[in-house]
Amino acid sequence: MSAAGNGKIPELIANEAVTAVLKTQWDGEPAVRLDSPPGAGKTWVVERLAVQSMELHREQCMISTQTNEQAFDLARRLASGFPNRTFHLFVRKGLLLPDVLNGLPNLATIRSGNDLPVGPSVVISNAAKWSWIQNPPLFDLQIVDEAFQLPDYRFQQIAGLARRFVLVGDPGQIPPVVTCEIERWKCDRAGPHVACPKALTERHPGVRRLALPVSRRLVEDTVRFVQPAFYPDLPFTALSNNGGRRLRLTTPVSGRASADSALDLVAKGASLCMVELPAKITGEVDEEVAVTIVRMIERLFARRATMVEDGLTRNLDPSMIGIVCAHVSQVNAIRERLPANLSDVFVETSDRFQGLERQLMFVHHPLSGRADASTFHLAAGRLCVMMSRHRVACWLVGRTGISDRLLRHAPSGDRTLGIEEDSEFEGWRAHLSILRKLADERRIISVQPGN
Amino acid sequence: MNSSVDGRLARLRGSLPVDEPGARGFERVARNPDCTRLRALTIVGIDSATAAVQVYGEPAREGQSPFAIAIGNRFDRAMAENGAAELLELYRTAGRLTTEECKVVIVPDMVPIGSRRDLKHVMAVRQTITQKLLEQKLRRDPKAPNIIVKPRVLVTLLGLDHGIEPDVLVASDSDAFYRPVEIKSYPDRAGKTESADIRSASRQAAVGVVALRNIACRMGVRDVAALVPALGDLVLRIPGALKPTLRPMTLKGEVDSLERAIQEAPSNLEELEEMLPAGSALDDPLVLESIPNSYRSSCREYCALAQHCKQAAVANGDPVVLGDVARETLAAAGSISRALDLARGTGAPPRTPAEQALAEQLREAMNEYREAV
Amino acid sequence: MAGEIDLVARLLAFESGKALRVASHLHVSLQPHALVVCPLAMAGEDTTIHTVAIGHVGKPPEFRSVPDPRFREDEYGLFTWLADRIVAYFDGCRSRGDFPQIWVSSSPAAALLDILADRLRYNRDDLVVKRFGELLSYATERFPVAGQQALMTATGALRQHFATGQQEAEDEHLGTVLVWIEPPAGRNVLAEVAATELIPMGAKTDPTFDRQVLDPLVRDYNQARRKNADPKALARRAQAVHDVLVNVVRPVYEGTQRAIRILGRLNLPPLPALAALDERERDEFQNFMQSRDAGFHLPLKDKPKPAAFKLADREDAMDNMESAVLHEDRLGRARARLAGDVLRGTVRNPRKVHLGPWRFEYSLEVVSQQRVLRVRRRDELSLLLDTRLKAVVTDIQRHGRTTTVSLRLSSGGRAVGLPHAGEVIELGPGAPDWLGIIRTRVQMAERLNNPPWTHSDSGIPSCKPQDGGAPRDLLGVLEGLR
Amino acid sequence: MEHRGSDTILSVSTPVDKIRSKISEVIRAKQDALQKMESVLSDAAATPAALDEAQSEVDHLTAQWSRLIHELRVVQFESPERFGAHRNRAGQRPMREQILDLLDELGVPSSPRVISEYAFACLGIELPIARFASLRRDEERGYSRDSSSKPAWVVPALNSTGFAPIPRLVAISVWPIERRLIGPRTLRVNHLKILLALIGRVDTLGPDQEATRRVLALIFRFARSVPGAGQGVGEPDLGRIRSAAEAELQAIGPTDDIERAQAAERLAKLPPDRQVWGLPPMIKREPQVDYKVSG
Repeated sequence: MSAAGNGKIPELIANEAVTAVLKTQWDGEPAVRLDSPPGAGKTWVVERLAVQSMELHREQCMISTQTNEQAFDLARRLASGFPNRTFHLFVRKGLLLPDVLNGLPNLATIRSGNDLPVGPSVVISNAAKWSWIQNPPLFDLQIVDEAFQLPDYRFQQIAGLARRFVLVGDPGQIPPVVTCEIERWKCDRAGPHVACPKALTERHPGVRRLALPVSRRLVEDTVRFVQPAFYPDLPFTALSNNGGRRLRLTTPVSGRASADSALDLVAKGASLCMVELPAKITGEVDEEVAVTIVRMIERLFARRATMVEDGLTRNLDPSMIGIVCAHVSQVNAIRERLPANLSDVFVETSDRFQGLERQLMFVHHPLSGRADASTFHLAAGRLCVMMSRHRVACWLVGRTGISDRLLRHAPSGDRTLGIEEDSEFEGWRAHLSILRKLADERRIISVQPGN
Repeated sequence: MNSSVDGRLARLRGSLPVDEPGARGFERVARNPDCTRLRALTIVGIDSATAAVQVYGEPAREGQSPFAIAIGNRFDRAMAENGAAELLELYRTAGRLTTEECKVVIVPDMVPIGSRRDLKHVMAVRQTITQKLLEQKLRRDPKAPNIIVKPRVLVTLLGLDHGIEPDVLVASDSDAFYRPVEIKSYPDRAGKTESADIRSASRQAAVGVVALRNIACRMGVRDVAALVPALGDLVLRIPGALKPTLRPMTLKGEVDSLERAIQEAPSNLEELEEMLPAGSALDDPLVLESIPNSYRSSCREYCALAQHCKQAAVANGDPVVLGDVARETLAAAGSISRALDLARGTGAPPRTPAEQALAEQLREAMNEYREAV
Repeated sequence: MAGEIDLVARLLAFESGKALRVASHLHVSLQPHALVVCPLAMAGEDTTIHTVAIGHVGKPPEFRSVPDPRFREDEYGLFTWLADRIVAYFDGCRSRGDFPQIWVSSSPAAALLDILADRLRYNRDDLVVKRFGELLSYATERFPVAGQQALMTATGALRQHFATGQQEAEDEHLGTVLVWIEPPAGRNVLAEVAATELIPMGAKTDPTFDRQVLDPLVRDYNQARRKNADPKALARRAQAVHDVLVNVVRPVYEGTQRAIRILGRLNLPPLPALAALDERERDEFQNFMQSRDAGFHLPLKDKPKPAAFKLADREDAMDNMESAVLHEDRLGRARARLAGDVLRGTVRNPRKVHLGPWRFEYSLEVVSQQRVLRVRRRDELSLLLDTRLKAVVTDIQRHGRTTTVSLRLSSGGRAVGLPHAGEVIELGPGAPDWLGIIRTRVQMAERLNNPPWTHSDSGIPSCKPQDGGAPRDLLGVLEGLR
Repeated sequence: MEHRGSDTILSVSTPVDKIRSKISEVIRAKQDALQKMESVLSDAAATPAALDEAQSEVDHLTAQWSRLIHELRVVQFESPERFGAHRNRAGQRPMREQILDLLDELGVPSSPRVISEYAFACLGIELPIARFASLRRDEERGYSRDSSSKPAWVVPALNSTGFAPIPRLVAISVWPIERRLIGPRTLRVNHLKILLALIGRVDTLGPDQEATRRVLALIFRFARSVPGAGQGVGEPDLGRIRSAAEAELQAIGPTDDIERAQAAERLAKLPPDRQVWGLPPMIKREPQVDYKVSG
């Protein structure tokens, strides 16, 4: 059993951390910033905070998410997890709800601000909707989910709705997207464009900061790669050790197709490996990478793979597989080649993959086939999202020559006066540490585009 | 090893004199790693401006306006005047130095250029004085100065010693070692400051960090990275006044790329010698032209050969003439004329799948463009 | 893949040696009474104007320079001279209820005006200069906002309409862009561009010119002034400096005027959104002048509340400008189609299901051959032809190159009616909502009138613990509530 | 931005015929520059640089030519005025004496710029800084020829560690040793002492308003870096500046005095000439170690 730090088993450490977070509400902390690594059960904590606030403290609690999907997902988990407690989902008129929500008796949908529940209650909605509320009541607690994707000027518009706050989010992911010119606030570490937890801690250093030390999703082997590269100052371990989750390939392989050796590597217990095609500069759209990914998935089904997860064995199903890319054009190139029977495979860009997870993941490496590495492709957050979505295994697919493209890279990114973070360098360091570790542990398999 | 390298470098320089690059020239070694030509010139000790004029016969263009030089000198002098009073005030208001930490040494005052016979001697004396002061600090002697103006430190690149003169070195009594300060007379306009100015100032400060690490290593310090972290201060000017502003900067990216360039230099020298016919030197245009370059749109910012490389790129239709995005997207086609053939479907049919995809993409864009205009 | 159209346009421009038009409509509103300002600063002296050429569109320029801008009195003389013209122009526009428009050659010139405005508006010893700084601040504060019409750069405006055969960075030099747009007959355009690049068109004089010609003349003037030679000699030396500088700034002024003429001669239909943009600019100008009369301060650093308002304004302006170009400019539409923001395809089995009295559910499928599609489940798209019709994507199926998108109408079913099978339609983001920002500002004002503690520098409020301690096994208790 | 013109005073003392000969020279130079231009144009193999070179040469000479014409007109029409400002004002006493008096007033080793600013502020005398370098060499030569020929010499201050001379800080040879020594903190201590000397000097200026204004301006500039001097808030008063300067001096002065006293003892052991002119710094050859990148 992989003991962490003080020798306790990860399950215990995880529960202790969650209890500590829940206890802050008993001390009445005005604001708590909870940094959580990928798959550490952020939503699990949000659920308990909400139920504790409603049931134990008899308070009015509001939850703000970034998008409607996240609000629906949270509402479904709360309503199905606590069948005999009522929860409220606050959405705009005419918004079509997914049918899975209509079947939940204890989930009430509110369409306008003045029929908000009075007395102890939990109301879920997205941040934009909350900011348009008319003459709102003063809630006792506001929980902000995926807080690192909320820019500070939007949080400011909903911060007046509650007395206390808990900001929960993953610091390693993609920062909030602000498209307009921000030259007026670039040097302000608590500027309106900054992620709200960072701005809050910058403005009030005294705010209570906690972290979830255990990732429920990632296996030990992946954490060994992801933690040093993306979370150098947020140490965490994996809940389940390598044995707990495995991919098994029942039928042996007839011919020796090299793509299969990558599948065998995972079957032997590796959770992260890279498939490299011959070096070539291809710009954004790379047909051969798309073809290789689709063929590997077909090989998985041809060899009748099964999934072992915490003692439960299931046959591999297309809905268990996800493919993430940096650009929409790459997503379309892959979708174009996916056969009809694999249409349930979820193919998306990294921005859209935030907050989701799949058993198996295929990653179109953002630097594959590029002539030079720009700040966009080097962004550590993008690669972190791509490499932390899988519960069992993840294959990086790209062209050879990425690491020496990195070694020949001169930092040309823009610097800001007085701001420490140099996102281009952090990204460059993360990319290089991942590739070096993969190479050191012989996790890189070169493949010919033909097979 | 040192003398043989000097000989090889001198042979490669041919008739051209060695230029003392200083921080501004030295950081060019890490600027465009793919450009072997610029790297060769910097390693061998020739400035790109000298190469442009002496080798390619281009009119000398690189020069600063006398007014800019005047304001730069006046600002430098204002910072060093009266025992660096302005700098002391700046670091006191920033809380970096206390009233007691006011120990200042101004190296140029001790060895002014005019007072000695020749420049080489003056530089050697300044180097010795700086060496003594740094040793004093390493011994944690309480009398070690907090501010050293215009010290002179050596950076060895391929055994060739380049004299680097950081504007100022600053350290409080509790600091383990000094931190380089880059004084620039650019106006400090916070978010609106020219990003090209910040980039070049940070790079020059990074050369200061590398120089300090180099001299610490010579003084027997084992873990130089811990002693001299990749940090530097930028002192810029309040717009419209001679008053300074202090901007501490982390320089991890810049220092790292510089150190990598230094590390690869010996292997680069071997490559260079293998690439060139025996006995040839860089002062001959044909030889320099034979060394591959890699022209980018940012070359204009720091390299005097940019104009020449652009003409060469135009001559053989290199897509980079239309910008970096074009270079990457049209990489499969290789040249502008080939890209146009693919777009129009004229010329040889696409040979590789990549060309096929690019042809389709360009044809689609061409039709949309024709329709819409 | 972003920018394919521009890439192809640049390829064709490079081949033909002439810039190509990349806009079907005029994207900038050319105010007939606009003011062209071409300032030149002394190298290194960032907040000075050595010489300036100023004049209305189509009019000859007035020149004014100071022998040495480092002397405060001469410099303030020039600022006052400039202030008279700017104040007169701004007041004229205000009385007509119109908005002023200032044209400069390129972004370095705009940056020079910006640094001057940021400093002069706080001037304490000369009210006219202070007023000049304040009025200039209107143009420079509007400059970063998308779709603004207050401070226009000739290079920026030309780049919105033309693609040249050179790098993006080289388009910053107005001279080279003009050469690409109107190449001299029979001359190699690249040689012409290389020669033009030497003539300064930004906001600074050429270093070699400084060293050989300007510096000696300025030095003579200073020397004469120090020996307080008689006024005649001083004036003669000042005139020498003035003549030399005028030859430098005149081509910049003429280049800017020529750029405006070129845009005018295109006689492209104006972008329909320009009417709304002008309206927005008029409101902004009136508000700006009213707050100046009321004496409100123009801060350099923003507190969280004003910063929130400004960022919300800029985001709204950016979104509206992008959707305006997509809806109203054919090339903008083509770009969006290639990038996959617009879905274009043929309609298949449109259905109209009767749910109840007066309530129908409309649904349809669109079959598209587009290579790249950015549309996703739950996205809301509107019909570009008639944006009243809105539909939500319910499912996307892709087989090879054909993608089948099933949609359900969320509004406009009755008003616009269901498109019939086989028809080719285009769906994309909604039309620009020019009045949305007013509702946003009202709502934000209401939400932010007393700033929460998280965004003010009052300290962190004290903890108010719950009465009664937490149960020992908190997680167990919560499990029990299931 | 306040600016007092450039520093070096160009003393123009060329009578009319001198300018005329210069103009003819320029005309001849221009003629052969034009010939060179023509030859460059005619031969096809000339590189663009050569053409540019010739062109800029012609420009340069034309600019010079027009300037000299200006000069000629100015000199002809104006009454001949004796240029060379610094000579008519400081005419009566040689510069050396004046510097000795000023150093006595300042009381501490000072840089040429400070002495020149002090002289201009208090006495309205212009002492060009360029002259200090030649003065320094004359003093050294004079002393080595016959050290007793003058009562006091202008000598460089000495660094307290190693006793290397600091040419840009001048002192008087007759001063006691510790007063001519510069320890680590001495630059700051001297700066404060000069500030206090200036404040003391204000009320001795009497009715001369112009001098008072100049001295006050100098005081405010010197006081900028003194904590608590209260710059920029309302009308700064000398009392607060004096007490602030004294407070800082109080904090760092004693340690500086002790350091200089200890160094003075060591210097006293050296022969008298070295006590005045210090020891030239040794050049150390450090070992050649190639720099290995850490980590």
